[in-house]
Amino acid sequence: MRHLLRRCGFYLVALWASITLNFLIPRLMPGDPTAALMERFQGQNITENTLHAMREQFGISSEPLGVQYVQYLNNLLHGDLGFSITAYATVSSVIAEHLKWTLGLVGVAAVLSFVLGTLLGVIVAWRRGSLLDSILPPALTFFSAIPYFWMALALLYVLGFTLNLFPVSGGYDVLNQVPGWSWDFTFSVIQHAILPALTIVISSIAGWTIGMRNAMLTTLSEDYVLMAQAKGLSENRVMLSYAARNAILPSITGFAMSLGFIVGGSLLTEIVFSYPGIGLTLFKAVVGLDYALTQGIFLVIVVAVLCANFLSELMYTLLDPRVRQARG
Amino acid sequence: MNNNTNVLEVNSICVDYAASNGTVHAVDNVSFTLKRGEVLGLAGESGSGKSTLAYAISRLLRPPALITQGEVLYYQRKSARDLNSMTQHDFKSTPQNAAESSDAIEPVDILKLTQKQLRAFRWQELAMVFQSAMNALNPVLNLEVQMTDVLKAHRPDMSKDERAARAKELLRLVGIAPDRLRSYPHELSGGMRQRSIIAIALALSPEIIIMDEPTTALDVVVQRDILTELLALKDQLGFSIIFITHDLSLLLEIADKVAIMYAGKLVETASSENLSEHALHPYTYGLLHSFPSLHGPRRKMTGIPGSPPDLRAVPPGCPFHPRCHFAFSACKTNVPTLLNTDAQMQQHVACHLYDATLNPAGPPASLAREALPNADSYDYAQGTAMIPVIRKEKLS
Amino acid sequence: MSKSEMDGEYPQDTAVQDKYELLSPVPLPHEQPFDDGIPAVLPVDVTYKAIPVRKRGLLPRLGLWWQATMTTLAANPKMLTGVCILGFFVLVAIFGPLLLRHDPAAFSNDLFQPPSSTHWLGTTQKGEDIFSQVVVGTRASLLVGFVSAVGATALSVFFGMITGYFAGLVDDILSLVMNIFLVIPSLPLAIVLASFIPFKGPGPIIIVLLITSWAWGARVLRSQTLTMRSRDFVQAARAVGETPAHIIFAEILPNEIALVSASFVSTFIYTILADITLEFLGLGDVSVTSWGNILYWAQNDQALLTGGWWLFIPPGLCIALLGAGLAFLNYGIDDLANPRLRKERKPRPVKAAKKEATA
Amino acid sequence: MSAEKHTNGTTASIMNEAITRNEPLSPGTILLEAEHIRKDFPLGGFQVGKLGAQRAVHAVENASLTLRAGFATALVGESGSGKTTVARLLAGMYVATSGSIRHRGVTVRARNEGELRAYRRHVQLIFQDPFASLNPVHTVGYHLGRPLRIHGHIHTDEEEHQAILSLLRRVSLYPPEQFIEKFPHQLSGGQRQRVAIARALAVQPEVLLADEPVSMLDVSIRLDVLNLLLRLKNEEQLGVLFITHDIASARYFAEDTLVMYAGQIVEGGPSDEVIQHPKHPYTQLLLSAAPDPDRMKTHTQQSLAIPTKVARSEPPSLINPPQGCRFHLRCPKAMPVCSERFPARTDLGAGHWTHCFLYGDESTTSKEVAAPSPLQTNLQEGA
Repeated sequence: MRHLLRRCGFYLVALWASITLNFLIPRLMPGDPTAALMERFQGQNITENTLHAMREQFGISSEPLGVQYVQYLNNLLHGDLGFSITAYATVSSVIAEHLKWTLGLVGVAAVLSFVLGTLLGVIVAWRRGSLLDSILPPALTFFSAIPYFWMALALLYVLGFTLNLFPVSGGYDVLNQVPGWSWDFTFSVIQHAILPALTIVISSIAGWTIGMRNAMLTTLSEDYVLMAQAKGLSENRVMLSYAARNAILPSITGFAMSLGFIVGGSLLTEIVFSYPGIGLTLFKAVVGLDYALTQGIFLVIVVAVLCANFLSELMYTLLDPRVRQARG
Repeated sequence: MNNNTNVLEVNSICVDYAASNGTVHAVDNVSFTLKRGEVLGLAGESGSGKSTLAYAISRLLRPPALITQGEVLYYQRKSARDLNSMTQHDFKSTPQNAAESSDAIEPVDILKLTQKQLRAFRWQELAMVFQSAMNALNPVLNLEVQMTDVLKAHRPDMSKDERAARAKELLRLVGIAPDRLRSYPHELSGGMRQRSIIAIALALSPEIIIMDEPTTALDVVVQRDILTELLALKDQLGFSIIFITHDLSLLLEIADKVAIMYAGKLVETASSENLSEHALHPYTYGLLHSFPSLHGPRRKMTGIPGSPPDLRAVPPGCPFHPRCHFAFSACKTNVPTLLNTDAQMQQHVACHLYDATLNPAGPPASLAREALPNADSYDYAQGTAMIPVIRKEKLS
Repeated sequence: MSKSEMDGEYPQDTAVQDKYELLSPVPLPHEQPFDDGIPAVLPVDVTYKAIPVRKRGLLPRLGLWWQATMTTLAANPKMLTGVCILGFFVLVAIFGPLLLRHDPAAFSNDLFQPPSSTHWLGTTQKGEDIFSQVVVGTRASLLVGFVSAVGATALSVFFGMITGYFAGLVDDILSLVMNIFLVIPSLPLAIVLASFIPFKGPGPIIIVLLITSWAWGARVLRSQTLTMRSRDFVQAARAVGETPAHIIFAEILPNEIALVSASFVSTFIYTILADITLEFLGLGDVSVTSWGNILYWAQNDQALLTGGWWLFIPPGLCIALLGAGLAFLNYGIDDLANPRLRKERKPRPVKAAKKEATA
Repeated sequence: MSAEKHTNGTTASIMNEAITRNEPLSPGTILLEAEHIRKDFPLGGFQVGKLGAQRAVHAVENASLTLRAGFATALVGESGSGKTTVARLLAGMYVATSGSIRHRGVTVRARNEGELRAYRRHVQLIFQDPFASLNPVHTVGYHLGRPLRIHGHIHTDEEEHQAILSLLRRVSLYPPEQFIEKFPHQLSGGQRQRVAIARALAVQPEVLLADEPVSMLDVSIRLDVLNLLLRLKNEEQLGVLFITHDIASARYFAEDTLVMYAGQIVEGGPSDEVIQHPKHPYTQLLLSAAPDPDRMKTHTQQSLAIPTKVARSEPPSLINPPQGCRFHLRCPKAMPVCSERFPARTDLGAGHWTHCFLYGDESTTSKEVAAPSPLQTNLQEGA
């Protein structure tokens, strides 16, 4: 238990650090971001009120830094992330609207890619030297080197645009469907999610497969695997309970490390497919110089990644008795 | 128990490793037999092929290691086996075999078993105890799982409770409190880990247990404890042991018969009494004099000059000749084979010194002499009554 | 048992000056010299593996190094693939722009043309030649990625080794910072940072990439240094009186070369992809010709939805090819550093033998 | 700094064929003394709610030993008994928690790198595993050249070359020219250990601390390396601490033997005395457990009951060691007093001594020793 408490502590510190980083970025940058905004929204619907709120948020304020920091934390505690000028709504409401799309898409795709990739890795390592083993890893390596957004563009062009198998943009069929719990709507959502999910899976699966393959090869030369074979256990038992069961541990640590990359890639995927998630919103905010929204989204992403990391550590603790007890 | 029947017969087995720069003969034409209830010691330095030989017998070698020739005959005991294990999981699929009720024992070549037969054969008839107990236990499964999965695989008709009961019984047998059943390997001390591996090895009451340096990593006191108990269990359960180690002095104490390996070849086999009293091969002789003695006058010892050869560049002729004080011209060209020096003593040696055609003068006098000093200067009555001398089963 | 007695009894250990690792034949233990007619022959003609004496001087050494590199590459197809691909792109980056027929920035009348003999990879909506753009863009993309990767690797070597070797408060604080940077997703952070920097161009992008990419390598190196620190050869170096700086950089670092290279290559992959991604999002200087900006303009002009696949494929394939080359290089390094992954691995039983007998 | 004072004789070394000390030490000179040294390793991490009592590994307790020129002292014990820690304390790699180390009568204080280096000029460590103690990326020449340079024994490349050659000859690596450019992986185990010994010699020390120098080597080449160390000890009058788990090789190698159990030195004296007439129950246990081919002949059928207390028990954890004599949990002759405090040293004559209440204790009366206590008999029966 002590181990988990310590990790909890670490994640709280990491959370605090990213909040502080978020607070500091606009304040440490040279120049006045609002000036750029004023230029851009000259004479448009920007009231003195909004401007003031914005200045406050970016630290263009006469208050000392410490006071600003306390105010910032206080606002955060109340869920106040500021006001979005592009969406013309509070940042929290904008995020609330789009977060579910991303969580659904990225969550499913990342888990799918982890499971599939790890399984492939197990099989490839077990059938070492087979045709599969000599073809799959290099092929996957090639795919993994392709940036997400380009993979998205390619899939979109081939499967969506040319072959017309899948819809090429959006989260659901905006023209014909009303959001709600209907079969048609659900089907439409799934149909729209397939291409982006495929992009994420293809781009991220190689890491898991190759990582798991290497971990398996290391484990396979361990004495306990040899002993399991000497015990006359069935192949599946040796492969899964002895080899894979140990080899998966580094993969789970790797999951935490790679999640940041997957999330980053997913943002790009959303942009290409105009998927109504956080990524597209972030892109719009960046292009529209909507600093409040940019920051808010960044914070949400960080929190989500930290949570996922913590979950994967929990899982690791469950799977590895040495961590569970020795330091628990 | 019929002590004089063979349980295992290894006939001219060869193991090669395919390396990028040529083939390595890790085990070269090795033959020996193992009798029921016997402890056969296999001694050699690193690279002598003793472990490879053990893995070859149990067919655990992986590529690029390859058994290029030979046979490993296993003589199955018919009467003593409990029926339910034999009928359902007989690794021999030949039907007439099961029907046969005579006492005639028909050997099975382990190297010819199919994968399925092999799985049934393993652990049921031949179990292994690996060198490092830390590495041989799966770190993420507890003892119970690792003990019962072997029962599950070989005795599917056993119920869950029976399996757990059997596991507890086995732990008790090797001297571990049964409440450690749920422990994970990292929670056990080195000695307990090795004991639990022995417990797993005993799970199906195998005929043969191969032990690959089972106590090298342990301290002498713990090592002595475990070996004492192991030999007691051997007497009680009647299995045979192939004991692999580099520690010849330990082997002489516990083994009935000792085989010495050098550079993949068997250079001498003898009963341990014969070996310690008159080692024939110069290498064996040198090994015996590489262990300082605990008592008697202190003597200058020199060991064996040089070091064991690289298996990729084994010297021609007798592989030991560059280090051998007695080498003569034939040793550089002719590869010696095992000679039976004395039918009665059952001592075999692969050395040209004992080949009357090559060396008509006969073996050097110094080699034939009693090699070890007498132990009379040691006062056993004083202070050494805490640990028993390991009992050796005499060859009848 | 007194000392003088022992002295009398113990002759010196003896040695012969021949070319073998072989001590002279000594009388067998506590026996008189052996004489029963058989000559004790010393096998002078046995050839052990001859180890060539290393040549002195720069050129012969370079020659040996080159030979060793070639042998390594020949034995390691993954690495060979990686080196070839990387070498190709480096050559294009250096010499490519000199050999072009078209100015990459020049507009022409051939608007939005698919690939043809005049324009090998087609043209943009403004009539720019895409082949020229891709070739010229190689230099910018490679340079930004390379500079950031070198910087980030230098940072991670420095922080990783310092924190790994010296325990204590400095290590605690630095590793905490390192771990925090590890869990904060780097690409979103890079996007946010780049969007807040008021001026655009390669400089800010390099800084952003440096900030977001040093921690990974530092952590790997730290944990490796941590285990190295307790290794016997490091302890032995301390025992003969080496200074910490010498130990870190002359004893430990050379042992981590594989790890540093692997870390550099991974960082290089990250920085190139991140650079292109940031440019694709329009966060770079869009007037520079680079792979990312080609894609940015293509996306900006809705090229794909009008069927202009030739705008996307070339830069994308280049990126994928380069990335795959680097990944292969990395797997190759991994194979070298981790013998268990090698194809010709000896199975467990002979491991001890190999350790002893390696020549 | 104390060590500096005493180096004047040896620092100004003159190069000659074989690097030798200017003034040979007279045999028997006391070189290094450790008195009541103790080492606790605090366990890392925050110890929340431990009320200040830092948990620690109590690796060595109250260890005293003396190393003399031309003599070897063996330190025998199981793995984890703290014998390596003693060597590293003496080598200046760890700082003792308490107790003192004296080099030629002057207390050693290594407060900084410079002082430590000055001390290490006199005391060198040989590591157990020659596969690990040489840096795989450096040549033999580099390994030997560095200490020569650091300690100012050489000044030119030519001097370095000659000095390295002479070192290689001293450790019987022939022909030395062939070894200079070799990398560790091109050498066999025995050759590596010789290089490691040569590296220690390059510093020109007076004391060698050999930490299981042969236990990782192949059986047949162990004696070669052991004999090399013996020769160096005798020819150059080095003081040697020989650490081993094999009590037979202790007898072979060393004039004196100390037996260590769980961080405490329990018995010591001339090797033959200790080994032929062991007094401490632990020494007796160790001796009876040591492999001994001779026993086969003399005691073929003899079987003695093993007290279950000894069997199936293993050395205690050093994080929370038992109070008093740490062996009392496994000792068949344990008395109540054994768990209270560690017995003082009892001299048994002929330089043989032990820490055991069975043979008296300065502060206990001798009647406790005379007859076995009722408890003791109970224990044996209960077992």
